Amino acid sequence: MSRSDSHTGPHDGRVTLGVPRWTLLVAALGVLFIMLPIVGMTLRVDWSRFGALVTSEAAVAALLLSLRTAMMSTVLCLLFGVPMALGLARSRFPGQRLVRAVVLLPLVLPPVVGGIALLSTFGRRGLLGETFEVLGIQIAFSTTAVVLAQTFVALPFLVLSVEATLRASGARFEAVAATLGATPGTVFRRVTLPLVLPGLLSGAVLAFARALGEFGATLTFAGSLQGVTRTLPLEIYLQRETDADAAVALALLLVAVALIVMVATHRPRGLS
Amino acid sequence: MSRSDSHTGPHDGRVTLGVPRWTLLVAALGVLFIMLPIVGMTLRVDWSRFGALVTSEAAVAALLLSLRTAMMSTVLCLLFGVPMALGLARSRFPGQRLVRAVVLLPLVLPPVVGGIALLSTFGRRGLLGETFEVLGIQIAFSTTAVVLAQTFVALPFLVLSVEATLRASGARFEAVAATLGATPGTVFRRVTLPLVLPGLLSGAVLAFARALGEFGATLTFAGSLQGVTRTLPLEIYLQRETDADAAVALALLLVAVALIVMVATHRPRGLS
Amino acid sequence: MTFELAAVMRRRGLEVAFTVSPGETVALLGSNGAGKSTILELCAGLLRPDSGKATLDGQVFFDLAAGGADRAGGADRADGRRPGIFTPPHARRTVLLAQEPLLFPHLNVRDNVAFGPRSAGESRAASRLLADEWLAAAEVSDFADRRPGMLSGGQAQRVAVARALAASPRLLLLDEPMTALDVAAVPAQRQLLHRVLLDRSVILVTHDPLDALALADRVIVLQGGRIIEEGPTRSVFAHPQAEFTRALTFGLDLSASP
Amino acid sequence: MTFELAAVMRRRGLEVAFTVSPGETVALLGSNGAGKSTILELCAGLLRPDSGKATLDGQVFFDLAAGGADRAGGADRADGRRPGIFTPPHARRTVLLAQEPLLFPHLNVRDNVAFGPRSAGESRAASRLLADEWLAAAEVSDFADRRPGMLSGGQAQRVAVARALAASPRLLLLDEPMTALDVAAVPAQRQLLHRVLLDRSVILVTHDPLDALALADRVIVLQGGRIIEEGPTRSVFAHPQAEFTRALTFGLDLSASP
Amino acid sequence: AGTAGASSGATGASTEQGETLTVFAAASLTETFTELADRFEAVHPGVTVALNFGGSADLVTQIREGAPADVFAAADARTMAKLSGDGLLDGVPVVFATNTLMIAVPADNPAGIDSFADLAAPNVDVVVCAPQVPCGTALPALEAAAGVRLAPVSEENAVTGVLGKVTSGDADAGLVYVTDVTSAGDAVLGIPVPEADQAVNEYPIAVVAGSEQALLGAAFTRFVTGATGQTVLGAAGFGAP
Ligand SMILES: Nc1ncnc2c1ncn2[C@@H]1O[C@H](COP(=O)(O)OP(=O)(O)OP(=O)(O)O)[C@@H](O)[C@H]1O
Ligand SMILES: Nc1ncnc2c1ncn2[C@@H]1O[C@H](COP(=O)(O)OP(=O)(O)OP(=O)(O)O)[C@@H](O)[C@H]1O
Ligand SMILES: [Mg+2]
Ligand SMILES: [Mg+2]
Repeated sequence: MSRSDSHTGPHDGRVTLGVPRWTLLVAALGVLFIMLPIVGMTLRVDWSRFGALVTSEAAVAALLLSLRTAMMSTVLCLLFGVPMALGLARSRFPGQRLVRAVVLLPLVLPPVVGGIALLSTFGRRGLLGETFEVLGIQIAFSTTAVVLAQTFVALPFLVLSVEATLRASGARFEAVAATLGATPGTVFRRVTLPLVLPGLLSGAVLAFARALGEFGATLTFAGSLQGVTRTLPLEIYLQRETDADAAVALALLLVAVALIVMVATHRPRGLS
Repeated sequence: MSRSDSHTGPHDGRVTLGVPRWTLLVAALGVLFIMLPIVGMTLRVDWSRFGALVTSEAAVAALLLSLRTAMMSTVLCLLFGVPMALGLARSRFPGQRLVRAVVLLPLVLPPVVGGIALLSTFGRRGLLGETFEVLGIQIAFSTTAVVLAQTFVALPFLVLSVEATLRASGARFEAVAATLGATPGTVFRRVTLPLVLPGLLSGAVLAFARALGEFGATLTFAGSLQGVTRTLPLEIYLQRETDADAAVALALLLVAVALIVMVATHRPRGLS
Repeated sequence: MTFELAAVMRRRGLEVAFTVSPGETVALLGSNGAGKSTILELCAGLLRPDSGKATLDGQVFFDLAAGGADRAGGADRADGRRPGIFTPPHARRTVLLAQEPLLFPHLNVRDNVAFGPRSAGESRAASRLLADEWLAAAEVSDFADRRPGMLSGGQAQRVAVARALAASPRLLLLDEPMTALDVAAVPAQRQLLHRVLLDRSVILVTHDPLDALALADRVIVLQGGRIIEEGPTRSVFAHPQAEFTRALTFGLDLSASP
Repeated sequence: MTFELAAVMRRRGLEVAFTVSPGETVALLGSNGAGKSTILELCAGLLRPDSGKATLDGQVFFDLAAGGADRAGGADRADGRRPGIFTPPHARRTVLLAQEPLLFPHLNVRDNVAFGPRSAGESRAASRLLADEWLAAAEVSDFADRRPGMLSGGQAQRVAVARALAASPRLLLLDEPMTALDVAAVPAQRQLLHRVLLDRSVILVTHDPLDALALADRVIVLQGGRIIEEGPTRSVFAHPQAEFTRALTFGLDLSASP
Repeated sequence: AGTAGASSGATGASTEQGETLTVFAAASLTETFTELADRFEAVHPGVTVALNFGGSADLVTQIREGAPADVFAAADARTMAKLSGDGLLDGVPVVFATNTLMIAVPADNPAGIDSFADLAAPNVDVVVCAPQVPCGTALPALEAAAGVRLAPVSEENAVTGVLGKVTSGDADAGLVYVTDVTSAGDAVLGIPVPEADQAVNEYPIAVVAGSEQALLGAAFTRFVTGATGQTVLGAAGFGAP
């Protein structure tokens, strides 16, 4: 226990329990397994060209587009995903397991296939294509398509995280709130949401990260045009065709952005 | 309430609360958004050739390889991921947030870049390449490489799900167990694990699904060699070069397999 | 505010019917597992009975016919759904103080107590003022800004009482509200409850005959999910019939008073 | 089995020192928030004091020097770490029965009670047998196969008592073990505890003077984290000094007995 | 080519019965090289040809990282040049096929395209391959030859991306190689571009440096450039070297 430990923040004299020592060793190995490749990649970067590479017009455009679309997708995921998680965790209806499985499907679809699937629905000749055409909306080749593709692949992450947290935290406090006169809406806003905040945050980070790294579905569904649909992963892929070093440099940029976003936003706290 | 509701299973007369009606509507929209593209894709399948396509030697080999490797990756993810989640959720150490962010990085790396990163570490010329070469082990371009690539991309899913559940369920029962004389190992096995089972299961399903759909990292790090490294997503990608219909048929096979696995295994239950 | 209840819940072996007059406080007595908490949860709307009917001042809380499976000649509906009315908890304006305090862990003590008024549509400021009044009444003002996790057991219990009372329910359901209170606090809390309960319909679960005597106009004694004894507190305690009631009142000498 | 405790925990305003002799039962009395539960959690190893020392029969539970920040001339270590010994809960063989039952929700009642013996290395069969004995002693054998979620409040409390006793601790820490029990059960439970406590070192928190009288050899009265009164139960109750103790024992006429 | 090394961990290892030749080939060669491998095995009993397909950048990365490749067939000269520049080739690459660009439109040709110049119309959605990838290599030359600049709505990373959007009808037209139109079958309609022969793309093949099967690799290379190879490639629409 360092001195700062015992004087600040959440350290309240409560003893940490339930972490056998061997798990820390195994955990360290796991962290190493993820960290080594990233270090290995960093060692390959040609630092003399790094600055020029990551500030090129194409790279900057791609990064901005990526950030913008990933943020919008995350918002959409939250909007739709939290109700979906609530429905799966709290209510019972026939076919629930099938619905849950369907919701998880985008996880397992290779992204390219996800893109084909999206084309078959939102494309000009897709299931809903005519509807959109009548409304004067063209989705394919637009930034909207990028957001849709990212939302499609990222949504299951949010749903699953939130659902698991909802199940683990139980419904006792919701019952108390209801007897105190809170309508279902109030219960949701003032009790359920704050209680699942840790799961919600980690789900949102997962969804954002997945959206930020999305490649296959975007390429297949939205295409690849600088400033419109060419996100950073697509730019990386393209760079790689001519200059592997440039690709690695851009990938490192992506890693850095992701790290910043995650360190800055991801602070779930327990409530026990 | 149907009659079967009130007489069977977990329905114990407790009233469902905290699910405002509008969330069900929004949730239904969300489900539709995921389901429609998959339906759309199904409509594109040329059913007359479907049987022949999915039972071709190449398809079967790819499917079996995919199932085998995804299973192994899931086991590895459980083995390393649960201790990692425990370390992140239950103990406090300096740099914890950075470690968490690093653990999540594979989520954000476009898979192709993940493949490059893995090559730069486990490849013949990578960080650890020489060590392995001395030991007579070649990892890259082998089935082992497929498993490593899948584990690399799937591990964060497991860690995050389990961590969120751990945080939501709190540490009170672990304290009780410790005072009853349970060693940290026993606490872990008999209290922590069963209590996070919902999160563990959904995390494992996430990891399995992600591994099953893994494409980019596998292609780059492991190559695409029938029976050895050409998993179903890679086979789909190749089929698409020559015959887009065949690719969709195979994708549908993947969807079916995933659905079966998920409906069969994914039953997290709350413990409240 | 007459409350009328008749409910059957087979899973818990419960079958009861009773009435609470306007402003009356009824004590539910009975051994562990007799069904006291179950009755409160049925009244609050957290449990749905197999059949029965409950109304408060004309508002129907539930009205459920017996399930078809058990009724040989009943008007069984083809789709197997039991027809009926069920009012959700929030629309009942009953408040349940459960056996555990269950304070919201993410709100501080004041906001916990203000939760009821807020849900009833009071402004944030008004709710907080109200909360502070109730916190003072329960003698826990000192902890208003703490998170519930930082309270002792008895402190949490008092906050839970304050939270229940602040919601100003039409029907108040109290499950052992004096648990975990120290001996010095009991008289004050009893007084607080007494004051509050005077003009409200209340169902109070307790294991303490003194609480029943001090607070309840009438007692209902349960055993195995049925009512075995019922009547004005003093007369039941003076001439206990059931064995449980005799054990409960043993040593209290009430035979002299009317 | 002498237990010696001296501990300071500033966050909770606690500073106490006392001893429990082998086989002795000490009752901790005091108002809500006096620090009773905190002391039990310190003994059990769930909390770490700022400084102090505790030993049971020679085994050091903790031995922590005061933090450097408060000791002007102390041997402050450069790295800011406080030196000291801290034995984790599982190695102490103390058992804490907390204010809430906290039964493991994923184990049935029997396995909850068998948890202690199992952790001590007993076989599964032997542990279950033992569990059944304790369940019978606590009069909850009927619920052995139920999940805790299906118990009433009092039933859960009894199971928690059985679980604590089944772990056969060297030092037993009981936080209001009689809460939620019905009046019919109290004498039996008191008897059970009495039998069990006879040959064990026990610290018992209670708000009921009758429990203290029936079960404790000695009482310690706390206020604001300090000991304000201490001595053999009968003599403290006969001649209470502190106001709290007077309120507690009001009506108990013990002045005649020695 | 089917079951090569199905159970062994590493690729390229000799099997007990005979030898394995590992061929890395551009994904666009999947169909033709699978057939060629079968035929090669037929005339070389005991030899198994293991095929590894991928995008050109994938294959270059893999070979650079020491993948056990014996032969490499690329989809354009530039890709091959990267490896020869690194000294990773054994000998000089040989061109074994050529390909020219063609306009692909949905079967019903909704935008009524019938010339390269039509693609420049403002309301026509054209998809092309990015100039960085082999399928886009020839486009700038074609644009120059035709004197038309395109404003594509998407610059794809692979020819499958172009074809996918044309077959789905989301794009009005795409520029792909003749062979791609052939393999896409009825789903798309090919419209020839007269200037295309001024922008020919060449497919080179070479034995990889350090290959343990250099002789067999050379034999395979000859097989591809030889009569059988040319027949198979020609049937798929490739032009002669
Ligand atoms: N999910 C459940 N929750 C609570 N009790 C249940 C449940 N399922 C079954 N029961 C049983 O229903 C009966 C009535 O329980 P209830 O909680 O109403 O008792 P109680 O009168 O409140 O007892 P106590 O004084 O111990 O709190 C008990 O026998 C209990 O075991
Ligand atoms: N995390 C915490 N948990 C419990 N008490 C805390 C915590 N933090 C601070 N406290 C304070 O420490 C003091 C001692 O609390 P403790 O729980 O030991 O009281 P107690 O004597 O057990 O009271 P009670 O009879 O109400 O259970 C109280 O004033 C309480 O508010
Ligand atoms: Mg109860
Ligand atoms: Mg306490």
